[in-house]
Amino acid sequence: MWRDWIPFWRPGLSPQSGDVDLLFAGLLIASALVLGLLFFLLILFCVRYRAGNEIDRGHRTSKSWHWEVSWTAASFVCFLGLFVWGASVYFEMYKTPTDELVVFVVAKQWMWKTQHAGGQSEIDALHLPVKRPVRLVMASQDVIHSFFIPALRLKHDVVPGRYQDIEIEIDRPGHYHLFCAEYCGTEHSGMIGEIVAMDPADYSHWLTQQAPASPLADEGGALFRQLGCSGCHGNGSQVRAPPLEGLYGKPVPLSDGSTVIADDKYIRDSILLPRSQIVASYQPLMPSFEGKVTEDQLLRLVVYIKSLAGRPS
Amino acid sequence: MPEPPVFASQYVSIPHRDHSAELGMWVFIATEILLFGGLILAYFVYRHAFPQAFAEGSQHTDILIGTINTAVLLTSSFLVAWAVEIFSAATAKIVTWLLVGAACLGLAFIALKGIEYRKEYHEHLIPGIDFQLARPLANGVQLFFVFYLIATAIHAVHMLIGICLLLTLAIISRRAPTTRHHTALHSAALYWHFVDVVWIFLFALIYLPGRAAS
Amino acid sequence: MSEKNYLTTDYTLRSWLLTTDHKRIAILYFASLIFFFFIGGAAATAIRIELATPQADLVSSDIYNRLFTMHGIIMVWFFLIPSIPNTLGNFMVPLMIGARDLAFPRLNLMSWYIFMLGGCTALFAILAGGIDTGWTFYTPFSSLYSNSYVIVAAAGVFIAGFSSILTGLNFIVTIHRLRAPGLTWYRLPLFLWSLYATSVILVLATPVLAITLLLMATERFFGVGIFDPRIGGDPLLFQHLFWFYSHPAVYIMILPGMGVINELISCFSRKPVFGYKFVAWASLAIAGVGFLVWGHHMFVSGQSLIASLVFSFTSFIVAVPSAIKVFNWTATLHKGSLRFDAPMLYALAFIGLFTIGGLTGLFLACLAFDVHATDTYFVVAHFHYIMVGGMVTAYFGGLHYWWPKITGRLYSEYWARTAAILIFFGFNLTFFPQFILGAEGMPRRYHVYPPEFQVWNVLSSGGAVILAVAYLMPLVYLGYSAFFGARAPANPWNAPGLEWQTSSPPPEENFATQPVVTREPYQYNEAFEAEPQNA
Amino acid sequence: MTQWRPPLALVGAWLGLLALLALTVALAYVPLGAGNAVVAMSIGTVKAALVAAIFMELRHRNGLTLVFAGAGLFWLGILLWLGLMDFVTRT
Ligand code: HEA
Ligand code: HEA
Ligand code: HEC
Ligand code: CUA
Ligand SMILES: [Cu+2]
Repeated sequence: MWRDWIPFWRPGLSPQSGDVDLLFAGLLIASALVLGLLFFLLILFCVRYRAGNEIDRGHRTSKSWHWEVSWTAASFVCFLGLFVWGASVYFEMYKTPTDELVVFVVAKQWMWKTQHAGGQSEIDALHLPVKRPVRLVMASQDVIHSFFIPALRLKHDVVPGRYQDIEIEIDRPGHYHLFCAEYCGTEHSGMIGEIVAMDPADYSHWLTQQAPASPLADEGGALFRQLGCSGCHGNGSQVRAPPLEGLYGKPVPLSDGSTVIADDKYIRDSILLPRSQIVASYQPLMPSFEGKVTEDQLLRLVVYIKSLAGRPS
Repeated sequence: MPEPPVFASQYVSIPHRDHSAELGMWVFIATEILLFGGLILAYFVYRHAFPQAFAEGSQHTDILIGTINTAVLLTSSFLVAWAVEIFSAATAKIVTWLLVGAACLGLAFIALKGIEYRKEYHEHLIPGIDFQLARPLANGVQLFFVFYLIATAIHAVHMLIGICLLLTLAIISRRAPTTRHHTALHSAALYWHFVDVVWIFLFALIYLPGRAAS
Repeated sequence: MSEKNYLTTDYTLRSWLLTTDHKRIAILYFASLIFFFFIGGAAATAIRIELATPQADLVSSDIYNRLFTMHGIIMVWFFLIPSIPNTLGNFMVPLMIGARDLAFPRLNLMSWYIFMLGGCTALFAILAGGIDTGWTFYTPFSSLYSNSYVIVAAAGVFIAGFSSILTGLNFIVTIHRLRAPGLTWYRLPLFLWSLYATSVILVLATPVLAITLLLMATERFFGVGIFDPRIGGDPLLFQHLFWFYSHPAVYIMILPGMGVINELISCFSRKPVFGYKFVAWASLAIAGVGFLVWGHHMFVSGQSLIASLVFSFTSFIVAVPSAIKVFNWTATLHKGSLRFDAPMLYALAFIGLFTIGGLTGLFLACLAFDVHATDTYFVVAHFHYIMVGGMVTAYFGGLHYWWPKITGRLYSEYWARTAAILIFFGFNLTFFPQFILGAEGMPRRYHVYPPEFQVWNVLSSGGAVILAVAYLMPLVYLGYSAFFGARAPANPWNAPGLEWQTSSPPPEENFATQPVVTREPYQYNEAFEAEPQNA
Repeated sequence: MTQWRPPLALVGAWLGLLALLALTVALAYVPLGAGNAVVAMSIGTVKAALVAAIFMELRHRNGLTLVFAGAGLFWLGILLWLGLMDFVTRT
């Protein structure tokens, strides 16, 4: 494979990372050509036109514009090509994730906490099955971090105050680096972990081996009662609050006339900033839970509300 | 006008010097526009994100003081422009009084602003020191007030600098005003008008939104 | 011979500290910048020594973080941004346009004092315990979490910003208003075009940095503020504001260098710069378009896809004028009569290193590749190639070129060439391996790293030591020449620029009589060479 | 008799500014939906233009000064345009 020809560059491990490698090779070749031409000319001129050398210096090019126009145009066309190439691969990498298999990632100074839908959680490690697209839902507890897997040529910042999701897929089983790539304080360089890609069978086996924590949705349900959400949103409550069954993924009409889809971000915002989007025909009664729930708990609440999606309201 | 050798040797004439000074002042104003520009971007970003909260926050401000202050500032700008226009040895007295008047209006502006800050403090609307708003949209309102306080504080600092400039000029050009004083006054006036323009926009951004709703 | 010049008019300390002579102020800046360069360089050397092994052996992570932060802050704001404009620019602008001084000499002096105040504030922040946010001050780490002297350091940068603004303002007005009779825009040396473009950026971008730092410091001071995610604030807003300044600022850090290169290339190939007008307008184009590309620092931050797309596109556009310049410099060599004095060696090194840095900038502007490369050593290598390989090299080139004019003395050509070559090799050894590290995925700002990256790191650290020695050499031989060097003639390079028409060093009033310009710039033709130049 | 009276243009501009101030405050209370913001900003712009043209004497100035005065605004436009682009097009 051509990728192996670049000595220091280990081949990427997913369809997109192959594309990035190809792009890198393209960029290298383009620059090698430009640099080759430039250095050739520089050396040629330096040797031929050195002061002591008797050589014809007459007939200098005085009109320059056709040269200018041609190299401007040539560079521009090259640049345009590179731009389009880079952008198309970018769109492929950051396309909207499918929802097949979801893993939650919480970043905090200075560790990665990952949680599988079944409730298994890990620290500074992430086990994944190979050849399956996995959606990572990431949140940060404190400052900006960045989730970086060099082998996949993939990276995304994790910014506090919002969810970020990306899709990853690994082709080959193995152990790969996970780095924090955004400077986040003292132990930034210690915020590293390991991605373990496994065959699906091994992965299922691994899942069952993990401490049988109660699944996230159940924990979320417990929190839902504990934090008093059910007092308003439960059946037969005194407060008129919208029922949350069947909510996830549906369009929600808001009091300002607009409509939003009830996705993770919307639910998160509803809990933290309930007044920013008021459901049509309801009063803005819900208190903010900002500062009262951690990112971990938020994740569980979101998962719980998601799990209500199938139920009739 | 009496004219000692007033222009430095890098210039060839008085107009040469004056035009250079004016050009310099305009470059400086361009700089100032971008200084406030950063704040304005922040404002629009959050107004886009929290439209209702910004409308609500605006209603917590005192539009009466805001409007009076705008009028005060416009008037003082007018006085300064007037002073620049009639500047000459013969009118030195009037010019002095015009400048003192403008500076006093500036001080009145600051005083009113202080009253407004005090009021907001008592209403617990100062983020970082005392912000309590149990009501809806608290977060967006808080962002609004962060913007409001920083923007008006920076504006007030500009005002204070301007007031000092005006008073200094009032004192030094009281007698024997020269073309140098005129140039200095002209530059100070440009600055003062610019501060006025900034306020015109701050007024529209801070006091006016959300009035119609209630 | 012993006429009074600007150095000998007066010897008291007072006459230096209260001078309004642009030449003396330039010297004041020289002295201050050397100081800051060595502090920044010492931090860099410490960083490199620490990174020679994968473990933490020299310093703790807290110290390491302070080291690279101070390195970045000092090098960017207290060395590279003022480097060429405030020293060579300050000295040469009035001379090159045939003026007595800058338009606002007292403002110029004030600018130096403000700069020193900012510098001392920053130094105080270091001495008090340092700052560990990275030179980018990203919130909410800087505003709410960092445990260091963020406000003090930010205040230092904030203050220094005003010095930048005043310098820019002064240059703009000077170039507009004080040109000698006959010196039309198209007769201006290209160095001045590039300083003009630089000044535009200084004036229009720096205030945004000021307000951004102010907002950040307020947030830190009050524990709540405009970027605070806990109340719905958006940390990305900080990044937008910061890069609105800092991307144009990288052009502040290269345009003056490009300007110097024009002077050097044409002088040492004895030819006018090829495509003068294109090069001139390319400077302004870089300054203008440079304001449209800042979002390329945020491709993985979570800004919208559309924004990424637009910023990537504009980043490619801004490379076009740079390409124009590189090609024009190369074409200038064609059919010239090339001499390889030390300044020319620097100029040639600049072209090569800048192009490598620029091309890798294109890699980063390429969206998909940036996702992998951002925040790795690839970026570190990219910007050192441009800032150190490009700008610092140009600075040294210009310094050697104008040294006889500034000090009235000649330096040792032998040592100058040796140093130039040593710098070139040390530089490449230091920073080329970092491209490879970055491509392999080593993140930047890492104090300890997985052992597989060690080989390239060791090479880089070795290079850094060579580089440090090489940078010390000019200090020695230039310093020696300033006091004991042979007297320089008025025009040692036989160049046509106005600055060479007056004696070396120039008298306090620059020119005995007001020069009048009748020629196009860079007229190194045979007729000119034949004329005796030191009349 | 020395000329100390303010030129008519100045007085006119001053009165005009005060009138516009009254107008903008009054209009702020008229429910126009999104129109309120547009009206407030437009009147603000007119007021600023008055100050610039008359108090700051831009109407008497040559092209160079106008370019310098416009540059700040133009760059402010860039900042707002590209800065807001991200926030408005986020999904
Ligand atoms: C003087 C400083 C300087 C200069 C001039 C530049 C110039 C350029 N920079 Fe660089 N850059 C920095 C300093 C500089 N940069 C710094 C300090 C950072 C990191 C900040 C941080 O995070 O700490 C950075 C980071 C940085 C990034 C973000 C990386 C990341 O963090 O993810 C990007 C992305 O687009 C980028 C791009 C560019 C481009 C396209 C140019 C262009 O202007 C380059 C144009 C020049 C050329 C292209 C070469 C000549 C052209 C030819 C010979 C034409 C022929 C070519 C072809 C036909 C292909 N730079
Ligand atoms: C603007 C100009 C500039 C300049 C000139 C330099 C010059 C150098 N830089 Fe700098 N660098 C930056 C700007 C600059 N850098 C920025 C902006 C960052 C990012 C910071 C951040 O992440 O926030 C950075 C980051 C940075 C890193 C990455 C740190 C990290 O991410 O963990 C490294 C690592 O190798 C490095 C190395 C060097 C070296 C070896 C030099 C050499 O060229 C320096 C050579 C000069 C000397 C060596 C001076 C001579 C001094 C002596 C001889 C005294 C020696 C004495 C002792 C050691 C006691 N720099
Ligand atoms: C005091 C009563 C009250 C409590 C306690 C409460 N809510 Fe609500 N909630 C409401 C009301 C009223 C609304 C509708 C108005 C609005 O959108 O803000 C609402 C809306 C919501 C929505 C948006 C629903 C939709 O149809 O779009 C979600 C999601 C939600 N709440 C989740 C929670 C969670 C999770 C908790 C506990 C952590 C909680 N709520 C606690 C009263 C409450
Ligand atoms: Cu987390 Cu760096
Ligand atoms: Cu950039």
